[in-house]
Amino acid sequence: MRRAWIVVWKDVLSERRSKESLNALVFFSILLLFVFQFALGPERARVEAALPGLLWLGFILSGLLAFGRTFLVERENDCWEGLVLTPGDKSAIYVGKLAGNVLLMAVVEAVLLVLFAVFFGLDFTGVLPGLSLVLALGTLGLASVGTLFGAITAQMRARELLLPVLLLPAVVPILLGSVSATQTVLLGQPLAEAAAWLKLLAAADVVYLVVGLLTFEFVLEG
Amino acid sequence: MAARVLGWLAALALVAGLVAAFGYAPREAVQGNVQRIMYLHVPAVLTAYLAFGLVFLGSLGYLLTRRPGWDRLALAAAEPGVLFTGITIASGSIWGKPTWGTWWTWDARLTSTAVLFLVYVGYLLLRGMVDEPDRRARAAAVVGILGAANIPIVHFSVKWWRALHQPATILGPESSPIATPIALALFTNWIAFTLLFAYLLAKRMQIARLEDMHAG
Amino acid sequence: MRERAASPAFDLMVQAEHLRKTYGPTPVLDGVSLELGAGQGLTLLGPNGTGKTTLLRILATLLRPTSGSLRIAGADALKEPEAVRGAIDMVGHGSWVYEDLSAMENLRFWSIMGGHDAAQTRLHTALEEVELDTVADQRARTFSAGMKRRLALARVLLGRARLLLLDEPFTGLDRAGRKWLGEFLMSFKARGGALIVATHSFDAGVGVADRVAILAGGRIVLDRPAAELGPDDLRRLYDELAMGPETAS
Amino acid sequence: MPDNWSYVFSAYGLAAVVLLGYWRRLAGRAKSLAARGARRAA
Repeated sequence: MRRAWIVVWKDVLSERRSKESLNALVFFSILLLFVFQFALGPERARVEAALPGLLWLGFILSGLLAFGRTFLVERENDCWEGLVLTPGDKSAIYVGKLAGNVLLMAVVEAVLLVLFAVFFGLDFTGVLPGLSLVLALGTLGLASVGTLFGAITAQMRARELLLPVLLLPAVVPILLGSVSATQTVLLGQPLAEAAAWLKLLAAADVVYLVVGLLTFEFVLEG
Repeated sequence: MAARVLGWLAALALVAGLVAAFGYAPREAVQGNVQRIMYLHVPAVLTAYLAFGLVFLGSLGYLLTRRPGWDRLALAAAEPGVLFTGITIASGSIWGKPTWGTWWTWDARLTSTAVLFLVYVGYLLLRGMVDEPDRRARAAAVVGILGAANIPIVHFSVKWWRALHQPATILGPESSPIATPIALALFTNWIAFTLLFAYLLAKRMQIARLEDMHAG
Repeated sequence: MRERAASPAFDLMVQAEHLRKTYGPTPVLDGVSLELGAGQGLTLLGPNGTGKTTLLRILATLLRPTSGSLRIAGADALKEPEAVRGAIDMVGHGSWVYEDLSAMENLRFWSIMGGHDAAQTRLHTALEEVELDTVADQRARTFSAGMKRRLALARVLLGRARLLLLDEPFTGLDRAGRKWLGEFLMSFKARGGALIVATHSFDAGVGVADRVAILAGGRIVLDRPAAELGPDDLRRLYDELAMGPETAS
Repeated sequence: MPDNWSYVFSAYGLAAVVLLGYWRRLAGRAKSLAARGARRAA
């Protein structure tokens, strides 16, 4: 637990100083907003109808960038070796990296929501509690698989290509569940309407998390 | 040697399967002869699931023992598994054209099979990108395990997602109570496909073992 | 684990037998056997590309040999690498330094990862020892390669490693730096640590060694006590054994 | 309902082509490996 914490501390500190990922991700989100706008045209109704899908498309695309970078910092100065030689349970490193990714995604998601609210004149305040729950469940699932696959592809040639190819089909359930649940929430329906989806998301999160925890040591070995 | 025997058995069973599908099974009343695609479609998808189950087993075995044989099992099962999912999707699509009037609908079974197809194509792509055997085996095993654990999740998510938009599928055996001859023909073809898969698996593992030996 | 280490049976820190590593059909290591006791230093000489780094990485449990056996600190390093990792430290080509953390923060991170005491005073003492205390709060990005290597050695000080593996530790250091590193390694040995230094420049590497081994063509072609070898003998043997077949092939 | 034999045959044909293609590739690889093994033994 202490190890997981120090990994988060290290990554957050590095990120706060370099701001490499965060700056790029926020800028990327703004770009996405423009792309969505141009692709859908100016009609507000169309944006609103497609909103749950657009939001998650934005999250997943930014997530792909974030997950792909997670372990790149460990390649500098061979820090990766140090992590492998760390005695004890390697899943602490996975937990730390996962927490870092969830944090990063949370910031990006908040930025995207604000941008959507401002540029498309939407008001999320009323649905915020429900929306946060859906976002939390969906993000945890995405990041669980993303962190694991990011570690696998970090050591490979063509990693920019391989990560989406592996990740996107694997997280189809998360995408389906999150978009459907987000839709329910945004329509102002009670959260119970989406209970089945929330349960599916939670189950998927647990499965992905357990697989990640158990297999990470084999991935780390490089 | 065992592979050769399996090969002949598979060939025989496939002939029997074709006879059962085209000679023995009757013309279906509602759909007509186009329903005979079912004898290809359903055994293919069942075999694909069997294959991915074996990928899971091989992956798990490799991570636990680090014996290359387990990795060869995973590889040898994944390749035909992808082929069989491909056949499932193609035959489903061809079946769909005269039935629904369109090549592709986002039918639950077709969609989840397509997702699996993509997952395991990614698995094979990953394998192609790592040269070092142990590293390749470990990376592939992790993806293979997650892929298998994901199968039920994909299945349910796609099913519920479709349920929001349209009623259940007409493809597949659960659509209507099946008459005995149809069930028998399905069974014969299922046996035949399983034998064919076993043959391909044995052959592919044999090749992989030879390749490993040559690589040192 | 650590209690057992005190017993004399575990004085043998490294026991490697017939280590082979092949990439495809070509062997990088072709049957390397090696023994090293606690408190002993071994310098591993060999031209670049003869498998020194590969051997070190195998000894560090970062790489699995294709065949052979390896015991480190009495435990089977191939079957249970986790058991020996606490006893090993390594300063390889990379220094394991995070560029955006300060010297102090880097030490803190690795101490906690290694399960050691990360008290501020302890970290500071280690930095003093490697003469980095004046830049303790500066970001590692501003450090020279030599400073990063010293930071890595401070990390070694904080750990409880009983086997230290160094890959070309003398490159990029000036005369004073080499002298300082030599003293550092001697004191590590004096505390009972075992040491393996891989290098291609034997002027620098031999000083700390009790034994000198030459690796060529994936095999150890010479393994002798350093005291038996004068500098001229060594140079002659090295040219003969290591450079000869390399230039011929 | 029309019989649509062409669809049936194209589905089975496609499957046959795919499986046969894979089988032939495997056979080819096995052959070249056997040849390499024989050369090495010689």
